[in-house]
Amino acid sequence: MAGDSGDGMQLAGSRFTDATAIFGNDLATLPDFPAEIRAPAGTVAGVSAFQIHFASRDILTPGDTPDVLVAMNPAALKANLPLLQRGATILVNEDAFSVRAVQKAGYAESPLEDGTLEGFTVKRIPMSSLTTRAVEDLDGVTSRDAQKAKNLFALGVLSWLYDRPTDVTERWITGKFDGPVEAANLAAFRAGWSFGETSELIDVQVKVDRNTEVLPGTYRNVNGTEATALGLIAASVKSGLPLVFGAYPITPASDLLHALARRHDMGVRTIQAEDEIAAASMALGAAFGGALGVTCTSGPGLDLKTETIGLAVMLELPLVIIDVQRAGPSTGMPTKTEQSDLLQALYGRHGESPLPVLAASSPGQCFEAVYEAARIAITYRTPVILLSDLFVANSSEPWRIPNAASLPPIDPHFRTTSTGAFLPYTRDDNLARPWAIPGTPGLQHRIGGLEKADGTGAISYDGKNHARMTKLRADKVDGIEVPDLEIHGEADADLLVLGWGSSYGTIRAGARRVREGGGRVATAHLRHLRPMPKNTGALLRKFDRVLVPEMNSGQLAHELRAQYLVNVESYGKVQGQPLLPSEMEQEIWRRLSS
Amino acid sequence: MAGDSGDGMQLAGSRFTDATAIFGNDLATLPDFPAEIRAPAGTVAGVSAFQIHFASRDILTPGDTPDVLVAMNPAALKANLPLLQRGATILVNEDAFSVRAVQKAGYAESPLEDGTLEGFTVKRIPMSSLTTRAVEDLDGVTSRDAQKAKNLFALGVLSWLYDRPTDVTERWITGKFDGPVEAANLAAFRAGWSFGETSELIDVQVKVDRNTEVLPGTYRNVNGTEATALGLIAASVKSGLPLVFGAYPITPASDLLHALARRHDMGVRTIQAEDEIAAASMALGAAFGGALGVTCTSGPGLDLKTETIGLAVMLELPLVIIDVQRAGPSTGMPTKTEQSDLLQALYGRHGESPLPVLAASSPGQCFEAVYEAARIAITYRTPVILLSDLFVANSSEPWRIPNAASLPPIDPHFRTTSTGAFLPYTRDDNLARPWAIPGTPGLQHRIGGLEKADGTGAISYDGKNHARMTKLRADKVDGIEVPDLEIHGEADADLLVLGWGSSYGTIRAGARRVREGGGRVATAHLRHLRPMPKNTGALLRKFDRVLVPEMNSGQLAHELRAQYLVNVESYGKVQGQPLLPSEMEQEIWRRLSS
Amino acid sequence: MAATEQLTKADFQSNQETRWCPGCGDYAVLAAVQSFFPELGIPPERIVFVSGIGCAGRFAYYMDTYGMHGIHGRGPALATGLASARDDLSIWVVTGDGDALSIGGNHLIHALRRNVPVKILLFNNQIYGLTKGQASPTSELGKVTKSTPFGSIDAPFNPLSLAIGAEATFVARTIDTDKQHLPAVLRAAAAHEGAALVEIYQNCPVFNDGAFDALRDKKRGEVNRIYLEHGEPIRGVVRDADGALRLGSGGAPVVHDAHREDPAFAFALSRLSSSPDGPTPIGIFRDVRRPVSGSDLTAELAAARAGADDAALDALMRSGDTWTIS
Amino acid sequence: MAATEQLTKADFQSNQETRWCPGCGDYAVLAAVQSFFPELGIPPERIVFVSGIGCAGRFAYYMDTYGMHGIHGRGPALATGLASARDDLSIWVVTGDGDALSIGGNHLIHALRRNVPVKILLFNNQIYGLTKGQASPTSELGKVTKSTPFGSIDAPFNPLSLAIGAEATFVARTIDTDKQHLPAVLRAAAAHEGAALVEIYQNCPVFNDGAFDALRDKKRGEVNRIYLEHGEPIRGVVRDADGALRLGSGGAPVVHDAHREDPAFAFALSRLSSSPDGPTPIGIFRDVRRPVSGSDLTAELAAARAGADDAALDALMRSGDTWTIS
Ligand SMILES: Cc1ncc(C[n+]2csc(CCOP(=O)(O)OP(=O)(O)O)c2C)c(N)n1
Ligand SMILES: Cc1ncc(C[n+]2csc(CCOP(=O)(O)OP(=O)(O)O)c2C)c(N)n1
Ligand code: SF4
Ligand code: SF4
Ligand SMILES: [Mg+2]
Ligand SMILES: [Mg+2]
Repeated sequence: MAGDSGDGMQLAGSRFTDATAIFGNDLATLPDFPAEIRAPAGTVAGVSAFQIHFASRDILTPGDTPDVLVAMNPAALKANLPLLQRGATILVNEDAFSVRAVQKAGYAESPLEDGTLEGFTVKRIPMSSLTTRAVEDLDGVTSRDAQKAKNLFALGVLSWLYDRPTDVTERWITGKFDGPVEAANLAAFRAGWSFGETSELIDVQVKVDRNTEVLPGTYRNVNGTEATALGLIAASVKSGLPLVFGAYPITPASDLLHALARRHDMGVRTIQAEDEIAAASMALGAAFGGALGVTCTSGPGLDLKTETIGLAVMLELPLVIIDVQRAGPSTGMPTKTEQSDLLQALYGRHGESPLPVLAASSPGQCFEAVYEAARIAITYRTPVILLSDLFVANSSEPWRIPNAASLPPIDPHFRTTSTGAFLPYTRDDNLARPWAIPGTPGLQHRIGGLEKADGTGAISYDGKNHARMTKLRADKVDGIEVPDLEIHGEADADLLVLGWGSSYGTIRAGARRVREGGGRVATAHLRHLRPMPKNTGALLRKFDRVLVPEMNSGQLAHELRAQYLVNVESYGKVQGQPLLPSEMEQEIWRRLSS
Repeated sequence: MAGDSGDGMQLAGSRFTDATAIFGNDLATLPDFPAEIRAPAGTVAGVSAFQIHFASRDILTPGDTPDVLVAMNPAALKANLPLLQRGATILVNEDAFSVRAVQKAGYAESPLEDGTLEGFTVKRIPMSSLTTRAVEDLDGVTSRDAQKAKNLFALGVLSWLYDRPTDVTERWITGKFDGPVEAANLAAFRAGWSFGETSELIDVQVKVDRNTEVLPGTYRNVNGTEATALGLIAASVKSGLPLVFGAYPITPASDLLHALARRHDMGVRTIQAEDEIAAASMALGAAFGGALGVTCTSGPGLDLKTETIGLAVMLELPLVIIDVQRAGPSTGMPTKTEQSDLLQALYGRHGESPLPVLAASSPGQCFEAVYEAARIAITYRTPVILLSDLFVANSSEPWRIPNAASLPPIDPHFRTTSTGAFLPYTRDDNLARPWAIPGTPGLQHRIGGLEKADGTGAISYDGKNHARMTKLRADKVDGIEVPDLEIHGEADADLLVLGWGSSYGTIRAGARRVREGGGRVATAHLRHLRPMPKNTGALLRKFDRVLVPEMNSGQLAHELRAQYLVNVESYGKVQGQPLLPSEMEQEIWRRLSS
Repeated sequence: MAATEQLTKADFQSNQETRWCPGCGDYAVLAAVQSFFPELGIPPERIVFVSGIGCAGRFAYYMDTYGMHGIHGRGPALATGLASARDDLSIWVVTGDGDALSIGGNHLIHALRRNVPVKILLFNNQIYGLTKGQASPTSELGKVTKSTPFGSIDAPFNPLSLAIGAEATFVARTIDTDKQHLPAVLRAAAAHEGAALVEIYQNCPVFNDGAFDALRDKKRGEVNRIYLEHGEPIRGVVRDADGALRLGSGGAPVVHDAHREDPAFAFALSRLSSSPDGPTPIGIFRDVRRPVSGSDLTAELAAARAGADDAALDALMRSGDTWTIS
Repeated sequence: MAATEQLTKADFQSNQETRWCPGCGDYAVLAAVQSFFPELGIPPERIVFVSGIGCAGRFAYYMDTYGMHGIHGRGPALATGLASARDDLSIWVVTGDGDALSIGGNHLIHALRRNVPVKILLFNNQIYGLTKGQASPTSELGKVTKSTPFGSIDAPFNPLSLAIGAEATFVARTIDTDKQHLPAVLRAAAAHEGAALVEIYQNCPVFNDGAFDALRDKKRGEVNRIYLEHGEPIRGVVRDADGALRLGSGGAPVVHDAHREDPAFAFALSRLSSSPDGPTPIGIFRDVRRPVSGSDLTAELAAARAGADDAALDALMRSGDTWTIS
């Protein structure tokens, strides 16, 4: 579904998503916003689109080439046509193809007339005028309201086409709007549905059966941001630590701030700091006070947090840093996705300053990933970086809601007493140091960024001590228990495809297609980047060939080579776009057949 | 030479160094300051020491175990005794061994009496009282002046012991001081010399012959900081670009700011910025205006410059960033040395943001290294990181002064005209883009941190373009011509020792000793860390074993493994101290014999 | 290239398509600036616009001068570096309330205290525009935004008070849509020798519409705008018995003195309105002379550089104790 | 642990050896603080000292309270985070003129505008001590230091003017060696509900000896110290005909009012001396009440947290449209 940024495409898309999920299909979605707040209406730069992929079987990605495109204006058509394959169906809002609009989109002539759309199934629907007609008799509805409701008309058409339940959407409309707007939206939606049913234009209604393979449980749709917010709140509830979230707005990370800022009811404290340095420092200061300190940002902000993260390494206090990766160095392409902060997360601090790094692999998995990041931070008294990205943060999928009671326990295990002088840099079996928070009588102590003596934590310039502390800090991180890497597919396949982060679904989908075509390919996915699972090296060596696809220039491949001396092959894509299943399929075949 | 921080040991040390150099010995020095500005007088924490190693042959390091220690008080003895081997000579200022002073140093009894110094040749000299006696009759000399002059007495003794020329030192004293202080210092120095000559305490005068192997030329002593300052000024003169140096004070990088701030006579503009972010930004802003923009810092400051360096990558403007590495993560041990920012220099920025990285290998070589860094920055329009460290910055060695005329040319090659519209992101053979500076009519253009279209430099969110630009930026850096790696020693030796940065001399010295002992070892030294010399991989593979010693936990080793899939062995030392020749010798033998 | 005398608005319009939301106050400022610049008589190639990140930051792309779209908040630092290398340029910084006062607050106050010769245009829309609507350091207490769904709990800065507290030598305020007043203020800023801070009340119709209606509206503006003119009595401002400035009648009118050395007067003026929804002073609050950071130095260094040839370099390298081995 | 009533100076002395230079003003401040703290009646475990980097920053190690020696300039940000998590602590920030006003300037002004409940002690020695003698943002024009061998060309900040411009609610100045005045100011700062900025003139005998002699010297100090006492006339300060404050005689003496809502008065007082080598006001310039950042919120969130159990979490996760597959 594509239209002008003012056309409400994201709204229509998410309504369709909900209806689809509740219907019981598996799905994945991908919104695509323009970079400008309000790019000039009607231009290609101003197009906002929402892609959804759903089926009765396990859906892994938002799909690569859509089967149906809804184009609300010429610019939307122009921007999205390259994504389609011949044969796809295009529903256009015919009313929007005025000469002016056509030119504004950069077409010389109307693409509806000049053969541009040859090979596609084109359905011309005068959506604007049909919407207007449907609502014009309603009390108090202005023509502006009518204009604004055409996204719901389109939604109605689509809902009919795919036989989605209408009640979910109607309930949502009545819950969300009031008065004339409610009436207009309802009328538009119903008009769209009826148009589908009655018009001869649309000849085939598509039935997508419910997905019968899914695990039993209660589900909801979440995007990565929502799942992350829930995961953090869950970690706060389960650990008993107040959540203090310090952040400075930055696309695409700000949405997490927005989501958490609303959660006063769960005791969440968010602070919009003056900058990213302060945001990280506030989270760290809160951690000193016994809170679950969390900060979230994107590339440029991660740069700025570097020094504070190093301080956290030295203080050995829990801190969760979430990096929602976006494309490019410097300001780059803030509204596009990439996975190019991996080496920075691992090594981007001065001195030897090791810390655990995790990555989220799907929207729903963000919950688990951030919960695990918090658990590690608290258990091991260490900053942890969780790598997410714009793609995983914004796309959504059905999520099987866990039971609070069944979540792994998190025990902050505060030190409250001491026999003899309190030694803040002694260690437990995990090599974690005691966490004694202000307010605890008798355990007053001072910590800071200078090197400290093993045990006492006093300032120390002793060389041997520094070597020992350096090793202890590294051993602590590398000793974190992480689950073994699992192979999906045959253990003796000809090729292993190893990914990390948000490409999980794409790689699985690509490999599935190859397997369906008879190719012998296995996949595995890294969720822990430091430390890596203990069996990683052994697994890599088991396969003749290992392909490592990433949305960067080969950062994980580099790291695997260094750690395991295995000649992995890198497939790097740096286009600000997620990997596509078809692309993976092709790359896998290319390797299998060479 | 070791004493209290107020005792003037650094001054005495550098005077001895100059006399030694002018005499024609080769040498290397290492000062060791206390961490506090003024630690309590008389304590071990307050000891300031200066180590010098000189000989008639090629000197590569400040040495490991000194042959002679001058201890001005008990604390100085206590701090430095562990460095000595039995048999070494110790000259002590006997007057300073009062009961109180002995206790303050943490000795239960006087080490002069209780057998602590058994096995050493100890010379007890009442330096304080002899100095007082030598100066007390001079007009206007206070007893405080007398106390302060005892370092020159000690210098006199040492100068006699090693038969250093006295005129150099005397000339320096008269040039530096006036009035009673001048008189007192001269008298103290001469008294020390005479004491050596006449006293029976010191029985052997040591003669170290002039070094006859050195290349002809004019020499002076420089420490790494001075050589870096000269190199930057040379780059400014040879390129014709004004030098704008933005910095924020930080140990041990501040000295470069101090050195350059004095150079108004060479047109150098230094700015003490409000923080490191501003320092880097000011240098970059100046570069936009056509200056040679340089910024210098140490670890914590490098963290803060991260985002600005990323902007420079995107703007493709020249910028030289000097990182004088110090020990530890976070604040760490600011007065100790380390090489642990290598991976940060290579990868510590978000997104794919490649840039050239160089390292300085000796105090004198800092000149060449920074000159080369500036040349690359200007020629290729790119930020360049030069890694120095506290050890190389503070230690000194004789430096063969180059002729200005013979320095490699640096041509900024400003773009001054354009046929047709000016395209700021077109490229020359080096893939460098045109540098058109404000004031040039007709070439107005705008650059920024957003991804830009190949050629025009306009903002672009196009995925393919982003991939192309990402590759172009990497290719530009990796295409920089760097000299091949040279092997020192036999090409078919049993072991190659590969180092980088300031351990150059130590590795050479250790390997020389092994070779003198019949071991078959070769060495090589990396001065370019990105791109590495083209022959690096081939060379590594030629040797059965490769040892990579570093003052970190194995960062270069990691990188070599990733790039060349060679199983190099890492020897990491993280003690805030330089590697020692003896340590290298031992490590090499250990490998050769296993 | 148009010769200096014939410069027109078109000479300052770049070929980049403007990408602000329809109705954004930034358009009005851009048009006013482009119309005003020919008057300065400075050829476009000697003008540089440096900006940070934000909607306002895009400004640099639309001026057909040299331009540098930096990173968030660092505009004043980039500009300081540029000014230190070049004293022959006219350097303008464009920044937003978040860019200048949140992440960039430190660079702003330091540029002002150093009196760096740059003109800083602070587009204050009391909101984060580019990141789609979070509170900024000028957002009023209680403001509901995406990041403050229960209302902001942080007291806002008064940008002019902050600047005056930071030793600024030129401080002014104007309004995006005022086609007369805005250029007049820019004219004075350009004429000022050191750092100039110009706050521009700028409407963001998308995320904070109407924030300045009390001044922008023709009718309400007539009532609420208190124009500051040097040497003229300030309408509606009187002195209390204890010497404090306040709004109202019943007291001798206060005569404006923008050149007063002591910044306390300008500071008191800046406190007359805590937010732009009532009577608010507009114009030049303060305009005093103080040595411009490095202005002599730049000339001195340029002269030194002229003599810094190979011979001078050789001499420098050979200074101190040297010895020769042949 | 000593019971609250019996606290003594010794309860606040940590076992770390002090490592400042002999004669450093920091010793005097430390002694005064350690002597004063028992009076607060707060047990040491509920007190936290947060500091940045610098000689002053070492302060945190010497107090036997909880302490966090942070990174350069970030003390106010660390403290803000701590205060947001805990409203049962007494939080003090120790910072130097470089730490607070150079690298940390932004955090300082934001902590002040937010009125975070932390007490900030700014040890102003007008120099960088720990890095061995470079100019700081309070170093006077023309000052020769290692980084400014030809004299500083940057006008200094007046820390109090800056703080007042940043909406500070409590602003005071005192002197390291004044054993009466320093605790009196700390007492008022502790009693203040929001953010308090206390500038302490601190002598650095090694790199900037004598900078405050005009006030520290017994004899010169008697002449030069202008004590500010709320409700009392301010010695030597009069009002000009045009309402401005100035030093001198010939005019009605001005009565100090630290509680005046309008900061213009405190600002004017801060301008009476531009550097501490002549008559200089000492004491509490401004002490007004304004809602403390998040003070209600902290209690509200604590209450919410008490109810945030597994059931609440389950309900939250299950909110919105869900469906069940069995
Ligand atoms: C280091 C960094 N942090 C955050 C951002 C995201 N960001 C871009 S603009 C902006 C604030 C914009 O507000 P303002 O300065 O008021 O400008 P406006 O858009 O309102 O004109 C932010 C937070 C960024 N680009 N870089
Ligand atoms: C990021 C960073 N930059 C620079 C430094 C070096 N540094 C340490 S303290 C200091 C300034 C000290 O001056 P001030 O704050 O006035 O404290 P003082 O030592 O005078 O008490 C500097 C520049 C650092 N530690 N970290
Ligand atoms: S978001 Fe606001 S400030 Fe930004 S362009 Fe749109 S209207 Fe203008
Ligand atoms: S350098 Fe100055 S401020 Fe620092 S400890 Fe020494 S005397 Fe005190
Ligand atoms: Mg704004
Ligand atoms: Mg200081």
